[in-house]
Amino acid sequence: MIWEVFARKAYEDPLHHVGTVTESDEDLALVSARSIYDEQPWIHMIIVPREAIREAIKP
Amino acid sequence: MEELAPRTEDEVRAHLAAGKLVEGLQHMSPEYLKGIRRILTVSADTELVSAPAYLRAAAHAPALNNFGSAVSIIQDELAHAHIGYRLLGDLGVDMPALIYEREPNAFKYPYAFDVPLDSWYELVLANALYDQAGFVLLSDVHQSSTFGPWKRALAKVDKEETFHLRHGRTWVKKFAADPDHKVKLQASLDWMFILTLEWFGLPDERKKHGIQLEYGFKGKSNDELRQDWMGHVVPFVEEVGLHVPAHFDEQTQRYVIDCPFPQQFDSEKKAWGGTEISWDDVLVRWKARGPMNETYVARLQKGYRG
Amino acid sequence: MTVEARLWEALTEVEDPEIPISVVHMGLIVAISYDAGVVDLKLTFTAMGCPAMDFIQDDIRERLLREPDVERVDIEVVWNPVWTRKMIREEARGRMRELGIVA
Amino acid sequence: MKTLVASLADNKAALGRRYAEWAVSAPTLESAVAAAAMAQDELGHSRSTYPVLKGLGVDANEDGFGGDKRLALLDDELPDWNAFIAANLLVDGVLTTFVASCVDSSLEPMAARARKILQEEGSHRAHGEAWARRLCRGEDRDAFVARLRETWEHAGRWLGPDDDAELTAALQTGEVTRDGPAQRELVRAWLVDLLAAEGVAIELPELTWEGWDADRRRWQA
Repeated sequence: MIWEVFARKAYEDPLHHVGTVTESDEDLALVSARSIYDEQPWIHMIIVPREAIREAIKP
Repeated sequence: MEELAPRTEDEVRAHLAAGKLVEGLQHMSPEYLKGIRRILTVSADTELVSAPAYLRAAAHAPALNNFGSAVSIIQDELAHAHIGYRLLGDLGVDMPALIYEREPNAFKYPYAFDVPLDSWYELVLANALYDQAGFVLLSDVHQSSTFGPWKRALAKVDKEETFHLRHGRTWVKKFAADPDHKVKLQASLDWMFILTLEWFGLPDERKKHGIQLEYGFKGKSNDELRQDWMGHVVPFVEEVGLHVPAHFDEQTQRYVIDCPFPQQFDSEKKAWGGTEISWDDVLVRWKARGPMNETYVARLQKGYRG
Repeated sequence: MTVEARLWEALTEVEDPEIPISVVHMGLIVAISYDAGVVDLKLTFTAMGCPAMDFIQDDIRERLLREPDVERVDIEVVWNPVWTRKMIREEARGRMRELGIVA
Repeated sequence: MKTLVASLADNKAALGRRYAEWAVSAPTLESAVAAAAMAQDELGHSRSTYPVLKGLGVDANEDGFGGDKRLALLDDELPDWNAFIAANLLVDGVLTTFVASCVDSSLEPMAARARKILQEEGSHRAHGEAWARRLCRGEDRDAFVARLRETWEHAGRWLGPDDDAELTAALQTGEVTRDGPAQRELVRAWLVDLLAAEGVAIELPELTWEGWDADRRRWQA
């Protein structure tokens, strides 16, 4: 299962896409996202299952 | 490939000519897809195999915190490998099979990693030489790549490789200042320098880059990248009083290699034979892979294969 | 401006080698006191296993020694208070405002 | 308290090395990265604990390679991923439970570090628990449970017998605020509940004290 990872480094910044993690469960996906995307002292990070994404405008 | 990548080659050329980035399969042609998969695989495999190579050398860390710094570098390399593999996953490649079910000799990484790093000297030199090579290659991709998701992801790599270089250079400088350490450092540098020259592949006169440059998988040719790398490494090693068989030629404004190149190499003794060989001979050695290939891949696949 | 305030400001030029943000804005500087050429600095890290610990200490020392009235820098690594993400920017800013530095 | 703190530091150094080895062998790239991150945490905790020891007047080897007060289980590379997760749960779990019992320690340098260590251990626990659930649902379940039992033999004994002299003394001076049996029970109950939620009943072996080396806080069968 693929999870999209979003993060931001300041409250005034919007969340932006930083990458993905592949994990069958949520808890491991959370741990993995934190350890893989550690290039910034993020103040906020979220993960979203890719399958929950709906495209309103397609690229 | 045709099913996954719907565009024609002409459509891709027009897309790129308009200055647009390729964002996913929907923008790709079969040739583009094939090419980007190949270069992503080489990049991810190289980052991945550096992890067991560096771990082996980290056993020689002089103190616990130095071992910790090596593990931090290993973590970065694994996370960089992850970037390449996850992008391959989005391009229709079975990611777990690619990493964990491939045969050792199917991995695509520079031959240098097939030669074991056996000391802390060799670990820090690998940070200063190999990571510099990786940095040169990825900076080129970062600047020139037409594949948007990769280009953006490389911002992370840039920063972390800078830390690896600093780690390598700080230690090299420290060792070079001590006569006993310097002798050992130089001995390792002797085999590692020429092996890293090979990293950039066949010389331009032998290698057709055609589609790689045209589709923007890379921006510079092999020889240009080799020059870039020497431009970073040669002045540094000279500054700390070490020697390498290369110098800058004022007249041509290029680095010149001062030893037979390519050269016959004894991978067991980690020594250059001094005899010039042909690139065809090098290709035979590369294809056969070196001493650590199977060991490293077995280590990487251990937990998955059980 | 007090010497301490000037030292705080000087350290806004020192960045974590892995992260492009200064050690001050990162909230790693816990306290600075100055007396007769000697700086006593309390420093913490985001993680106990921070690989850049030595580099950060070297860079701090090097920067502070460039100040004309600094002859020696003593750095003590402390784990109390525990660093948290809240210390990034916001708290550092408050701290610098107290010292009369606009951050 | 001296032996406890020394052994805590030595075990964390050893656990860091064992985690690092599996950082290049984990079954997923995601867990490989997590193992590397956890290894650095452990090495950092170890390194930061040696100064506490120095404060207690023990001549600690600060480069961290000197100590040998570690579990016999950590002498060599962990044999498989099940053993890795068992150590992730139980070795890390026991040491963290001890650290949690030092948050209000009268030994101030230890109390200060304890809070930082606990902050970092949160993700180790999440990693261990999530993998435990995954292994309990897969075909590796029995092998995993066997590794847990084996690991408990070592980790469960680290706190010593119920009347452990070192821990009892530390309790009296307020250097530790929870006694050994209570700490051990916390870890045991947490593990049993974790597995029970997956429908797996685990019976942990009774701990006997032959082969217990109080000076090095380790047990050898």
